[in-house]
Amino acid sequence: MIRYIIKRIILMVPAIIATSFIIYFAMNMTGGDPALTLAPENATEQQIEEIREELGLNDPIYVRYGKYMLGMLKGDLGTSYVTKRDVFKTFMERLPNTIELAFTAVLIATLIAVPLGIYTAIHQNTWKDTGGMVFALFGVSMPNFWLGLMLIIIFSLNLKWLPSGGKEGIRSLILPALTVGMGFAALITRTTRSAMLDVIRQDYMTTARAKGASEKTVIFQHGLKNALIPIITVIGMQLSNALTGSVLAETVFSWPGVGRLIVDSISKRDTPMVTGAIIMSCVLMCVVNLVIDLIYAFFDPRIKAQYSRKG
Amino acid sequence: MTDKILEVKDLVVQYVTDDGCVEAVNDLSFSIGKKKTLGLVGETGAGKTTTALSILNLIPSPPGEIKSGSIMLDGSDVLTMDQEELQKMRGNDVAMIFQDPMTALNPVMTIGEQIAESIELHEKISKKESMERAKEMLKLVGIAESRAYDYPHQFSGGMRQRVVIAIALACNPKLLLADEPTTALDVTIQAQVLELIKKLITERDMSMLLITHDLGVVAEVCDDVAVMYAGRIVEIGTAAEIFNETAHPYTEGLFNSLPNLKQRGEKLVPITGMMPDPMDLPEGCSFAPRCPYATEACKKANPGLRHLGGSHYVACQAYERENFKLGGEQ
Amino acid sequence: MGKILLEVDNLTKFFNTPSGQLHAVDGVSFQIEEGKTLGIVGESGCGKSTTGRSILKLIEPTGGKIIFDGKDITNYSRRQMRPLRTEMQMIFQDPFSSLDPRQSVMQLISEPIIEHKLLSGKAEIEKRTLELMETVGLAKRLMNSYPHELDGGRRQRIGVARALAVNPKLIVCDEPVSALDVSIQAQILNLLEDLQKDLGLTYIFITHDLSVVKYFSDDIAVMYMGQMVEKAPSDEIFANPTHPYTKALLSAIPIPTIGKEKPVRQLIRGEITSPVNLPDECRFFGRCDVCDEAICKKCNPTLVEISPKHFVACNKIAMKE
Amino acid sequence: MAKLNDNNEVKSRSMAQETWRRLIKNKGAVIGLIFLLTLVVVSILSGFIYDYDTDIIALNMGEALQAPSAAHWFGTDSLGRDIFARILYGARYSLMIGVGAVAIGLVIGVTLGAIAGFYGGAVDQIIMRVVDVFYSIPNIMIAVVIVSLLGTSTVNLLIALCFTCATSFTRIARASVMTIRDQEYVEAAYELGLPTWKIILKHIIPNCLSPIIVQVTLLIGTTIIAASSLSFLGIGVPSPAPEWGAMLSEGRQHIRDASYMCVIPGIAIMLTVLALNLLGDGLRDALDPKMKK
Repeated sequence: MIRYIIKRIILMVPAIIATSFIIYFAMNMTGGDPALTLAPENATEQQIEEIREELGLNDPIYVRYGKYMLGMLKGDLGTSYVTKRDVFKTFMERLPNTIELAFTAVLIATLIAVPLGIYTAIHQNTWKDTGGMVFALFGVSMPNFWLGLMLIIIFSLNLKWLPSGGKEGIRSLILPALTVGMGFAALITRTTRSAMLDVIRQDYMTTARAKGASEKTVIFQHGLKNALIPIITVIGMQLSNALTGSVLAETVFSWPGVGRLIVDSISKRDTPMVTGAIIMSCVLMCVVNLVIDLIYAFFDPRIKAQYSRKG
Repeated sequence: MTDKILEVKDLVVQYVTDDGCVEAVNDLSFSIGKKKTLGLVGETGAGKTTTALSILNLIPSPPGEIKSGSIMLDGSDVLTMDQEELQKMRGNDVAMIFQDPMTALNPVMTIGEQIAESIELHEKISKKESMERAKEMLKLVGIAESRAYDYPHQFSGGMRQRVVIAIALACNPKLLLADEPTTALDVTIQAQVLELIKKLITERDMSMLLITHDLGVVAEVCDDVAVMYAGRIVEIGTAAEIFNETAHPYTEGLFNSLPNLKQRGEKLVPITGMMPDPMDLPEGCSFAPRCPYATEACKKANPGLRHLGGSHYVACQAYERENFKLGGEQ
Repeated sequence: MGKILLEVDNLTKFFNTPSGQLHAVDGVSFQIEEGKTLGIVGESGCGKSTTGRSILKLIEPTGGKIIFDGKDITNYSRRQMRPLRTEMQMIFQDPFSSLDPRQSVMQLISEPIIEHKLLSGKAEIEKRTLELMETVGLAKRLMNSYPHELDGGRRQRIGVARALAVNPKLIVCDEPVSALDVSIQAQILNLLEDLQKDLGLTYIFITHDLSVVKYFSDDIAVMYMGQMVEKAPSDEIFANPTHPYTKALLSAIPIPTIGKEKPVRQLIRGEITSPVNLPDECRFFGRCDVCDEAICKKCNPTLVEISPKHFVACNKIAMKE
Repeated sequence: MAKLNDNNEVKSRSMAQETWRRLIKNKGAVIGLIFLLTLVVVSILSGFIYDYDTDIIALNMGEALQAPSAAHWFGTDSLGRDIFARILYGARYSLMIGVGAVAIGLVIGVTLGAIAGFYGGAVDQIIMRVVDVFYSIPNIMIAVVIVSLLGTSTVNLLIALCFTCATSFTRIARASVMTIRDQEYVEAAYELGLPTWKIILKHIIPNCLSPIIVQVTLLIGTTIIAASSLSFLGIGVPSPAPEWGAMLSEGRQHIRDASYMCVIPGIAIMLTVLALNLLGDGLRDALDPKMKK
């Protein structure tokens, strides 16, 4: 098992190198000449050339990529063209906000969705099921940013209960977290329901009932435990999505997270910032995916056995 | 007190779906004596598994529904029990062995836990004690105690079926329902498992309802036999009566279809046609359309069980005719 | 002695698995005369299906020779095999998965005729299809039905009709009745027997059910872990089972009689393991009651003729001879 | 099963007919289907009713920011344009981008997925590793990056969106081809002597269609949301086109004084996607073999 984890971590290296390579090239090939962007309006050819030299733009691109990767090992992702600040530091400043939002949203979603999914599955084809599914259906059909706008209209403009944006204390977290969480909740509900429905039809459920186990034990002990893998998968995917930044919710609520950092930097053509932030997000996502894969092993002995064999 | 452990009377079970109503079990009556084994024989769709699940009151509902009838288990009616009584009964008084050992075990629990769960549910003992008991059960069915901490995927089909048996027998039930316990297994493994079941129920003075399509297995294990066709019992009696004085045309057809009784070169005599659609059973006797002895009368009314002597009953109108004998009249 | 239609010599098929090389079929040899039936019997995982599929070149054999009707087809490519498909056909085990659910009965049965251009013209093809449906006992009105509307027995009849459509000489039947109910089984077995008589077909009948083979086969070969352990004419093998595995297999079948004397059951212990990374010992060694550790653990026995046409692969018996 | 009795007249239904019969029994799916058909008709008709230059984008500052009334059912926006007309006219953008991106993604994805699933081995490994990388990155992020690299235009938006559709179809097509490939009827086709290409076209692809059809419906919905999200961020369909997401973005500026500008386009998006999801769920149930007995 431990060998498997080490192997997976080692395997992450080429994956990160490949992704960062693609991103670095894409960004630097299409971003236009940054020297022109950076130079003052009335700069001479000489000055522009100096800036190029200073930024190392005259080296061939693979040399620049090599230097960039070496820098990355030291936590140096370059300097923003716009703010002149260290990219890595900026990213790390924004990251806690994104993590805060992501975890709160996923937590809200899970707390609502998993019980609801189980409940609808148990009451399949009754009005309770239909009600739950209509909720989930609206949830997945609604554009997330629109839900955010609606929440602002209701709770901050009309009722004036909560702030409509920014980040000041716990109260400003509620609306963004609800917005992101509701979209997730809909998806998790649907996944939980269909996973539970698959499991409910299994023979071992009848075995458990035939033993004399109560319906509660049957559903939770035998049912849920077997349905967990797809549920964990979807929760994990939502979490890794949220960690790369819920761009839209962050925009709607002016939440100073990673997602907005990327979108803002794109619109300002801040190539080092965009490249750095996206590469860091990918690293983060790799780590989250690894953690989820390891959680699988915790719940399913078959997957654990598989890992041990591969390890 | 009677000497019967189980008495099923006039049981009717239906499955109601969008496409129509399936009459899975119709007016079913039979009983099992203490320490006796009854074989319930029939082909796919005859209603055998539904019968077994009804005894545990475990018909999946919806779509299934027990319409009427009574199932007396050692004097109390399973169909009127409340949830708590049912849970107390299941696994403790009546236990079940399922057909497919590959799917009957929970893949994310160790087999030790699964056996112990059964014991914990019915006896007030600690987790540790129940695990010890589970290990004893494993030894009893021929699996090393050390494997109690393994998961189902680490076992072969035959071994898993042994685990299923261990779960069923963990609380010393009075009645064992075995639903095609050896069908999914290879012949040599089938023989091992069958011997094991036979040995254990004799040792523990248990009764058994053995559901199978294999007349060979019935001959090996059962004291009494009931033959089912399209949700009804068409013939019931002691094994000797059914095998040696076969009375129902369907039972006769089953025997004639078996290749292993025949010498080379002799032709099999299959039953013509096929099982009727359970959603659209023919009027009168369900077997009439396939029956070589059927007359117009058979297509009108459903035959009741007729006593032939001993404990032998048959549901066939042909016996209204004088001197009717299978194979003889035609 | 009739003409030899198929000769299989030392056929092997190995699969590479994560845990090592799997000897699915390991040195199997036999011959079949035209118009006869060879039954191949064994439990799951013994390599009987792999043998059948290798003969039809659905699986590329690892080694050995397959000679069909005088031609060595061992190294035939898929393209070279194509014309031969009209001479050798297969009936599959599962009538639920072996028919394309999107084709009607008519399309299913006419597909081989159209593919091999055996007939041209819509009317001709339809006529032949209806003829085939009648041969296998499918009512004409089912022509436009789809497999999901039919029961197992009828589906298997479609499978038989498809195989017959090209007028083959050899049909490999891979457990053709094991998915069916007893009464339907008998219908299909009778159909296959009649067809053999009428059309002079040669069958390889693969099954786990000894009782079916006894009824059907001229010769029987018993397989265990990729190898043949016993091979003899049908009557001989039932009268004189010699290999300990054959004996156990025979006695394991529950006999549906009451009150009549039955042979004492010989249970064998343990279970079949998968033939991966095998040492050079008798493959039945771990489960055998009559084995002799000194010999059986050292040498994997080969088939020895103990009486005319009766071959057994057992060290103990070979020693006695 | 065993529905046919020898004495009964036979009424045969192909799988497609059977699916259709089950689908029209599903109320939600029927509602979704009707809504979508109406929407298609509306988006075609709106082209004849309204003139793009005069009715849709022409400024009319005199009537700016009027709340919904009899004259302007959905009110007017900050530039005095009738929101009702813009919503009807805007349906074509969402539909065309949704259908277009999914169609291109479908062709690319199914081809790649079928190759990966059918041949397996190294080809499969390479295709799937690449797809996995893109699949693990949130769709919206991929689209944001692509659009920002290529520049903002409707065509680039389409490219960005079909990219994520393609990865999703590749995964689904691969999985179902792998299942179908191992079915006995495919082996039976080989054994009949059919060449490989014929087997893929005649037996494998038609049997893989169910999950793909379901995915098409659901993905059109997801893509419509993604398209409007990008327009909302200002990198989708360029202004002044009446794309629903872009209208929402404009509405956001007036969330305090004209909240209907925020509410209405969102409802339009939601209903369209809801209809697609209802249809998709209905199709899934109708095609699900578990529903059959």
